[in-house]
Amino acid sequence: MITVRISDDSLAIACGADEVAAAFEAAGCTVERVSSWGMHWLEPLADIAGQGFGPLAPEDVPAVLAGTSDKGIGCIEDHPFLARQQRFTFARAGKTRPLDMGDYIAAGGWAGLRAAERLSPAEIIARVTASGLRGRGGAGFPTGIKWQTVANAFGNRKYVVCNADEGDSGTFADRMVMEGDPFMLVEGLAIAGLAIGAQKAFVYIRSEYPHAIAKMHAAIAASADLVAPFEIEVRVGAGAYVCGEETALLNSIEGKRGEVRAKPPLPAIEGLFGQPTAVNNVLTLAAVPFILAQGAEAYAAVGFGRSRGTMPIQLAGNVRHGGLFEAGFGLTLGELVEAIGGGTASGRPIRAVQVGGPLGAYHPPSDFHVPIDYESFAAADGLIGHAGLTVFDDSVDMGDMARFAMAFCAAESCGKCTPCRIGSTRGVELIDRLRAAPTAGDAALLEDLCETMRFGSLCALGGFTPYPVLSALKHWPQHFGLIPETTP
Amino acid sequence: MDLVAAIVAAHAGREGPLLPILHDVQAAQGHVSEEAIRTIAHGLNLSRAEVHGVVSFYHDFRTQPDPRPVVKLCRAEACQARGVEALVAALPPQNQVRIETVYCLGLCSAGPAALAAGRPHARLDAAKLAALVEAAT
Amino acid sequence: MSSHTPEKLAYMANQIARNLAEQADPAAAVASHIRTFWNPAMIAALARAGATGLEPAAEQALRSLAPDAG
Amino acid sequence: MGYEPQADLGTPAAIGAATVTLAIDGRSITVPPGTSVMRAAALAGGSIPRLCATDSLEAFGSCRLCLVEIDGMRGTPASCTTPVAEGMAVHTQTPRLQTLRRGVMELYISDHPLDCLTCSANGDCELQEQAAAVGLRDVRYGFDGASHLGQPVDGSNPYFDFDPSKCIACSRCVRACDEVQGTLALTIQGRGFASKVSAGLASDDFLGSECVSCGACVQACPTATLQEKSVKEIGKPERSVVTTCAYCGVGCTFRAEMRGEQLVRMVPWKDGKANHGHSCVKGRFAWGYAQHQDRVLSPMIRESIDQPWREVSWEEALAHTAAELKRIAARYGRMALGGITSSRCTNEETFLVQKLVRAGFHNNNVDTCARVCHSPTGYGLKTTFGTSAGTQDFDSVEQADVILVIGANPTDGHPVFASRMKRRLRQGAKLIVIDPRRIDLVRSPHNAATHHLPLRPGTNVAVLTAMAHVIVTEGLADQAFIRERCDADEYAHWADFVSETRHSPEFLAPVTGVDPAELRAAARLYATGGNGAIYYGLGVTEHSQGSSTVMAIANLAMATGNIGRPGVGVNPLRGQNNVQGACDMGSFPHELSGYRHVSDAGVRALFEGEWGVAIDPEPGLRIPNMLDAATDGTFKAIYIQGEDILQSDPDTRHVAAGLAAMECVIVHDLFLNETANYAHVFLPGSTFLEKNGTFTNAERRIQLVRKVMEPLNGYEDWQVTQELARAMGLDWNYAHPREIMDEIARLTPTFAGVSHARLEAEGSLQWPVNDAAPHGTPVMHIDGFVRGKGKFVVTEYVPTDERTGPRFPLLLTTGRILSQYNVGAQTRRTANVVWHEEDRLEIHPADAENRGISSGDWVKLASRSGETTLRALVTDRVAPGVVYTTFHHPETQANVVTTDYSDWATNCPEYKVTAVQVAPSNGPSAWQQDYDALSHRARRITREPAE
Repeated sequence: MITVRISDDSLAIACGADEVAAAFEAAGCTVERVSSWGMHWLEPLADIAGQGFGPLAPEDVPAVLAGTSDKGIGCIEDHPFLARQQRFTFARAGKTRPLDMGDYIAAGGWAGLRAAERLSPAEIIARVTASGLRGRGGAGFPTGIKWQTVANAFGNRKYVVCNADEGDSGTFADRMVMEGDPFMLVEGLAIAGLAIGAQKAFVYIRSEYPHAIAKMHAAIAASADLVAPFEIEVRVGAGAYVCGEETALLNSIEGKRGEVRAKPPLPAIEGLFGQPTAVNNVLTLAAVPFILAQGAEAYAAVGFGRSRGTMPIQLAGNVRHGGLFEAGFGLTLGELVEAIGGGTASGRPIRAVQVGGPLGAYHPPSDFHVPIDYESFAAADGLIGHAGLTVFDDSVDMGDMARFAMAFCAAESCGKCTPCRIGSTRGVELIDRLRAAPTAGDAALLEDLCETMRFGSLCALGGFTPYPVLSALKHWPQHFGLIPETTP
Repeated sequence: MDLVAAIVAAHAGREGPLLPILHDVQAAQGHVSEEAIRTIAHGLNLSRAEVHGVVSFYHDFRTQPDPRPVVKLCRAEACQARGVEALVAALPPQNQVRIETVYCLGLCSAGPAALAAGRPHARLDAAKLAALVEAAT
Repeated sequence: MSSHTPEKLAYMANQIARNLAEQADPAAAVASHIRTFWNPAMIAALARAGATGLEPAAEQALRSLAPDAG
Repeated sequence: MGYEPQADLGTPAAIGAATVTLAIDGRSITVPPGTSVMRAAALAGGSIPRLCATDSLEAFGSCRLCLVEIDGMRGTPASCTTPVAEGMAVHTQTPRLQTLRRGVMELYISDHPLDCLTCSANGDCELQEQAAAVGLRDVRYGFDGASHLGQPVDGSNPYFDFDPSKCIACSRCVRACDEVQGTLALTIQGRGFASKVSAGLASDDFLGSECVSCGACVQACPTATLQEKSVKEIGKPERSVVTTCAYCGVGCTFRAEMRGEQLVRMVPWKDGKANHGHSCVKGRFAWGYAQHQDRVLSPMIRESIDQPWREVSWEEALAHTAAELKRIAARYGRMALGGITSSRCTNEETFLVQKLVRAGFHNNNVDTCARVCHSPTGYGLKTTFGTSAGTQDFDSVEQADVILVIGANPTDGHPVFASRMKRRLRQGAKLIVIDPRRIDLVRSPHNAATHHLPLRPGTNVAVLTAMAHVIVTEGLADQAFIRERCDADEYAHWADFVSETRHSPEFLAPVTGVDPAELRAAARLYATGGNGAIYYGLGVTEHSQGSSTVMAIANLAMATGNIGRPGVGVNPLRGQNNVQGACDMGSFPHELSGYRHVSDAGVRALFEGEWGVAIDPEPGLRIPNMLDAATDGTFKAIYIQGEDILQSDPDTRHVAAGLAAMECVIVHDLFLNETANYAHVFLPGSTFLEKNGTFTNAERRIQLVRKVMEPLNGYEDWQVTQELARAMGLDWNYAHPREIMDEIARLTPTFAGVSHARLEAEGSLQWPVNDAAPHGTPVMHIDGFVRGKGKFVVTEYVPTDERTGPRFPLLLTTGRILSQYNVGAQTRRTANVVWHEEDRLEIHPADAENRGISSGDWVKLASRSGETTLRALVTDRVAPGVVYTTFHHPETQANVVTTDYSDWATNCPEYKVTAVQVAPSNGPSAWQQDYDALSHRARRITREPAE
């Protein structure tokens, strides 16, 4: 009897994994549904005794079983895409069945929590602080310091809130954690609860991720006894990108409009239901079990400058080898999209890479030398955000993308602050006007508007929308009609 | 007790129960009517203005019924980079399926992507999208 | 109903007496209350009508307020 | 005073001592911790542009005009949401900030109508002001883009319009409704550019929404989006006068804003100590009666009530009246005269009326409408604590942990205070409601009573004694407080009494109808939940045991140590604006001002010395006694200032009979009220807008009433009383009410330090104001009770004699509604009728079903006193067996049904318990028809040219 391992990650399913699995079963194989390795261009990827085949369609199954398929990629773990990675958070990716407790334990699961249970809250926080872990949601705030603030705050009740509202186009690492290794997130939440003295955690998941929601529900139910009396509850968003902003997310859990709150007070002091709350991103919490199990030093040993540990980088958009690439900070943008990503999927030259989601800047190839770390990208007028890299080939009109950035902001603005509420709509209109009849005055007005939004907005939605707009304007003025289009 | 009141009662005692209730009401009735808003407001001891404010904030909630099947099509940057706008432009006109724009399904390395009847679809081209819409009706 | 009649005054006195029944010295309490709040014409009218139908404490109070009462 | 908006410091004051020093644009200032940078800047004399911030609301941080730069901080934080820190260096005016602010303003104006010149807010618009302040000169976006222009105006509210095209989405209205009013009737609908203020659901308009028209949103709006219709109609005010509202006992201070002699609007005054800038639909908007065509402006007389009225000159009216009074005194004796003071009039006016009776009529036949509302409060609190007044100021509620509301409906009766109470409840204070009806406080958005004890009407004493039973027998009494502050023997006697098994909640449950477990839990909460504060209203006093209930409340407060500090106390919520004052001024027949008995020779001597006449040492007649005496033929003339006893007093037919038996009924009022149907002399009154004087609110706060416009009838009420006194031969020569107050202060120890000059200087004073308390007394009984030791009074539960039976199986209780006031004489003459155009009978669905009654049906309401008809409202707010109505409309004649039972101690009528039957009906009762005919006849006026 042949055992075939095929992912049940929603990307694999979207690419036909269920049909391929059914074909293997029909052919008499035992099929195990595991997490995804993250080599998305190969999905659906079948793993038969460590040998990989992909991307498969049901009609490829007979050839695979007959040993005649040309879709073989050899030993999966030796694949260069994987071999170059350093997997801490995604160590189990592709190897375990997401909701199989036995698989999780066998692969080292719960070791972090067991270790944390032997420590005092202060010791847990000290280890997280020592690891250099910074929030993976984009702002890069040191996690240990945030936890310490919550631990010190006075409150009748404290909360851990997992921000699983990752809605940035070009990112999917959170989704892969929740779908592929949900117990790891549960473990991270439980450790956070111990550290800050919280009784309850909420995992706020965007409604666009139904599979992640289902897996998290199941994993929480299966591990309830292991983390008790700590309680974890899934909350489902309702179609509001802005709820990825932590204070809007807290309002949403409370059952309010997802409007951004002014800070201070910080959520760490006055967060969910007015109580001290640690709001952490999925990847941040997912990194915690490793730190507790393997030690802060093991985590801190990897990285670049003040950006310690690994970063799950997501290669997306028009890229040949799209998927998840976890590595220490410090690889350059060019290495990632060209050497690792293999250039565009279309085979055309890369025109731009948007780094950090819809609020990230568009980088031309001239930025390819910039290493992936928080500080270097800030210096290059960008941000790494969630470390999603969206590749565009030379068919893209960057004027369209600048307009889209404003339109996206207008569609998702909570409407509380004026620069974002009115500015994003005016931005769309202004870019249209500029492109229809370019004038220096309107170009200057667009820059002024971006300045108003950047420094005037209440949160990053309005505040960072100028990144894609201004980067497009700066690097591709011809797409706004401001200089003549030249053919290279 | 009517259905909405029963849903409210089922969530009573939860911390911040409004969004879960709205999801359930929408799932059960296809939309959140003004009548439902009144019932929810009464049940949770909120003003109906507050509930209306919340319902109208989130794009997932509808106040008017629309029984058509839905295809959620991602039109965010990563899918744009892979040509979703051309697919949209090429879609034959139809009114049987509600094609909703969403921004990101997390399938960004394999776009264009869509979600129909709870199942994700990736690597769409014009034919696949048309087939998806056809299948949804 | 004609109301400033002795019956009404007796009713009022009895109501006071019933409400002050648990005081240490009910009769004294009733007398003091009536003395404080009633116009003398009312006391006189009640006294003229006599003590018929009065609660014991009210009757005693009336005696102390209007010693000549019938 | 010219027209000048009140200063706004942007964010609310932080509590505490000023200890944080920072520099704002180089100027050093020291403020309390928690103060915003914005407020600190304003205190330092600077001004940071802002639109979403106002100091009545918590900082919100949305408009982004108030951005500043702070040394050592990244970016440009909003000054409204950034708290000060020691040593902070703030820069509020830098080129970068100016550019940013102009950028934000450019966005605002790109979505705003360009109609400043024709806008009703022109010159009083924060957007306009701030656009100028940031130096906006050009809107480079043009005006072709998306906008909110052209949306329809919602004019459904009778008093203000909502014009969404002028909205800047600052949420100040929404936040005002949430934070200040606590109704949460408004929201932002949608999001992003589509964000829009919405009252209720998408299909609601303002009138159809949960909005209670308090005006807080209008007040908060920085543009003309929410604006008074009166401003649109009349124009921008030119001058303003700060005065005190003449509606309920809260005593809100308003700025009356005038254009010429026309009142444009009433704007709540932020420095008002009772209302702190808040208002309700009555005080804020329902002032139209002051200039209503029904006002009677000429004096009128007639020989008998079947004649039409004859307009006469003031001279003739006063001479005629004085002659009649003298004639009656001569013929029937001095005891045949009496007077009633008004709780709506000023202290000074009230004082003069009682002085006229005592010094001019030579008897003590003076009473006041407090007789029928809060006389038991005076008796009960004087007996137990030594002072006939509530113990706290309103601010005290902010420190209460457990609030016990009994027999009061603050959201309708005392809405501005209710908003503060609700805010405290939203902060986490617990609430106990003892009321037969499920009043709004029991459950309304964001607050809910921890315990609601829906008792059977008339069983207050039993419920409170049962609570005392629980507290004493479970050892929850505050022994240290009792030992130190109260009379030990009396406590022991009381404790034994309440501990008797017959007072246990379980034993009394069949009587009270209250679940014993719930009652025990409520008692425990009150006794152990921290600061416990009791608020009560007429549902306590208007019973045959009203005085006992007040004392039972006082007993509970003393037993639990809830007296003598902020956050606790016994707080009567007074009905009318000057009930407290009318009582203070010596309006009761047994006592002189300051609650001193007429039998006290020393006190009399003081007055006799001042007034030069002998004071009768015997108590006079109370209102019901006067009416009784009238029917008996011994009482013949009455001067009634500002009260409509025919409509407001119980057992209407008895009141009518008493009035009809008199030879000279003098009504001094704004309108030909119901009592005037039986009057022989009508003296036109003046409104609170037309006079100077003072009102004293429920927290003993004396506040100035300032003349806003000249009296339409030519005289302030105190002048009319003075002229009547002079016509009777008294030598009165007050030139201004301040001289009357000086006399009050000379004669009344608790008012010794009160004068108009001090009130002008200090805004308000809470009595006692004297050498012992030179700045007044916000909280009483701090170091000891006024009477010395607190007195526990045994309160035997004596059931009312009003009993249900086969003929009258239901219990009727009465109350009021938010939009209407008392007998409705004022509010019925305003647009407030849109909210309550008639009184309805609330009846439980089960009782309605049994009788075949649906909402809207006409029903006959009958008691042993009489019957009337009105329309039904079927609702489970009332318990089975209980029906409820308001008494704001004379057509309803609700008091035809109420009985002559009254409080044993004070004769305060038992409005709250009447055994009734309800049956379907086709139309008005015989009494209503007869009365309607009489009323029509009695109001005829023959107009002859005066003089």
